[in-house]
Amino acid sequence: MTDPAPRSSPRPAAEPVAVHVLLFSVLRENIGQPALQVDVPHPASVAALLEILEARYPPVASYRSVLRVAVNQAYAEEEAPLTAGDEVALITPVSGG
Amino acid sequence: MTDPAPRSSPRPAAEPVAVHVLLFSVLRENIGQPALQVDVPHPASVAALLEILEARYPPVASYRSVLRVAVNQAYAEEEAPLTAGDEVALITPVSGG
Amino acid sequence: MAARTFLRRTDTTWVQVTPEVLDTAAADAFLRTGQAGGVVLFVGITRRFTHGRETVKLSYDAYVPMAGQEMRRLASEAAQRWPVHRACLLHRVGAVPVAEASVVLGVACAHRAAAFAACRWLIDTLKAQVPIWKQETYADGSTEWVEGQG
Amino acid sequence: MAARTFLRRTDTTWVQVTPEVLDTAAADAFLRTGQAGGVVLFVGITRRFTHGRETVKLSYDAYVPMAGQEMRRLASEAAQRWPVHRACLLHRVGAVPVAEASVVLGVACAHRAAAFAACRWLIDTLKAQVPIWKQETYADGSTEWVEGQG
Repeated sequence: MTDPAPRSSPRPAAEPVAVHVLLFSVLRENIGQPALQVDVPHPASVAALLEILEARYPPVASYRSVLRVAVNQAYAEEEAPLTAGDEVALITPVSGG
Repeated sequence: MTDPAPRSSPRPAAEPVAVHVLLFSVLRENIGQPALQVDVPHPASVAALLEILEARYPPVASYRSVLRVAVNQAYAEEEAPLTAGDEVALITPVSGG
Repeated sequence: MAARTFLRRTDTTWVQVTPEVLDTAAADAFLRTGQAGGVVLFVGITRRFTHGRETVKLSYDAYVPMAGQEMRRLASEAAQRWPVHRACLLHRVGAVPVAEASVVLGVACAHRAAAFAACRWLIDTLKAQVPIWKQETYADGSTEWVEGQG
Repeated sequence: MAARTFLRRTDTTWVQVTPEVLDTAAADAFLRTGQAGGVVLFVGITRRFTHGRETVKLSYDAYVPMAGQEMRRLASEAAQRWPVHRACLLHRVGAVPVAEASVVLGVACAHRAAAFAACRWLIDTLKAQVPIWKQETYADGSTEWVEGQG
């Protein structure tokens, strides 16, 4: 028996997922930008994005335990998958009202 | 020993206490008047006034158990004394708001 | 003719019984102060339907001077129970058409929990204590004096 | 440039995020209906003193489109929990001077207990869920982003 050649060759790596990350209030101030473009390797999830941001931006790391994430304007779980072009917002504890 | 004559003669009866009684809502409608002048025999109290009104006006009798009384614009107990010229209001269960 | 209006207005408390339309915006403006973080307003409105019967008119009778005094007393008692910065208690008397306000009660406190509690207490206590009576006129022409729970 | 306003207004629900002054009288007028007997309004106001520190300015940052969507969601959830006839949720963003309103929430129900409960729930939930952030500017010139309890 021989394995079919095409299956044994390395599969072409999936494209990283490019997402648009919005920052508000203290994070925008501490990072110094209102938004970031981030490429998340496949399979992209909220948790994977947060890992990247945490490593790259100390303010994200310091708020990590209280941070919520919205994907396309709705709160999302950390397991939620990301798709190219998603609008992701980092939500530190809110204080409206 | 003789009793002094003036003390044994009948004492002049105290004047009855004339009060002004205000009626509202269902009592005013059922009695057909907004106010009554009532003479209450001495010693006059809220309870004594209510007894007179109850005998004279059936609508007062029918509301007697839920009636509150105000004397000079403040709620008063049944034992409260009345003085000539007092403004007394009969307060059926209120329904403002 | 008995008094049809009562008005006492200080820097912190505004109590009024009046046959005129009640002005919620004026109440809100009165309650605003830099000391207060939360204002709660209750506006009581003439409802068209109650238990399925259609009301075309509400009319309020009041023992006006005593109603005013009782409303002042409620304002002081609320200020003893909660840290109230400002309060307003406005009640309309006479005819009140459907969808118009019969009562406007407002409280300004530093924090919202106290403002909600004080405003709720004011309307509950007003409905039990203040000598004002509501008469419904129904669509079939009948009238009824509403009796509260005391 | 991100959107600075959000507005959805139906016959029964008015949700708005805006840098303009909030109009309590318009909110009250919107909430009036012959079906409702009780309107409860909460007005959140910029307080001059918090824990003894003097605030000269409050400024609100918001993720405006999501804040609007969340406020709409709160309105629907309130209407599922209580018999709400009308609701309005208005939030100001940007600078809000002392004694001006940052938020106006109003609920109209047939009975007052539901109106109080729904209005209280709306402000509590808004403060926990809606992506809006408050920045205090104190009299000494320092600024601070306030962090809610989540």
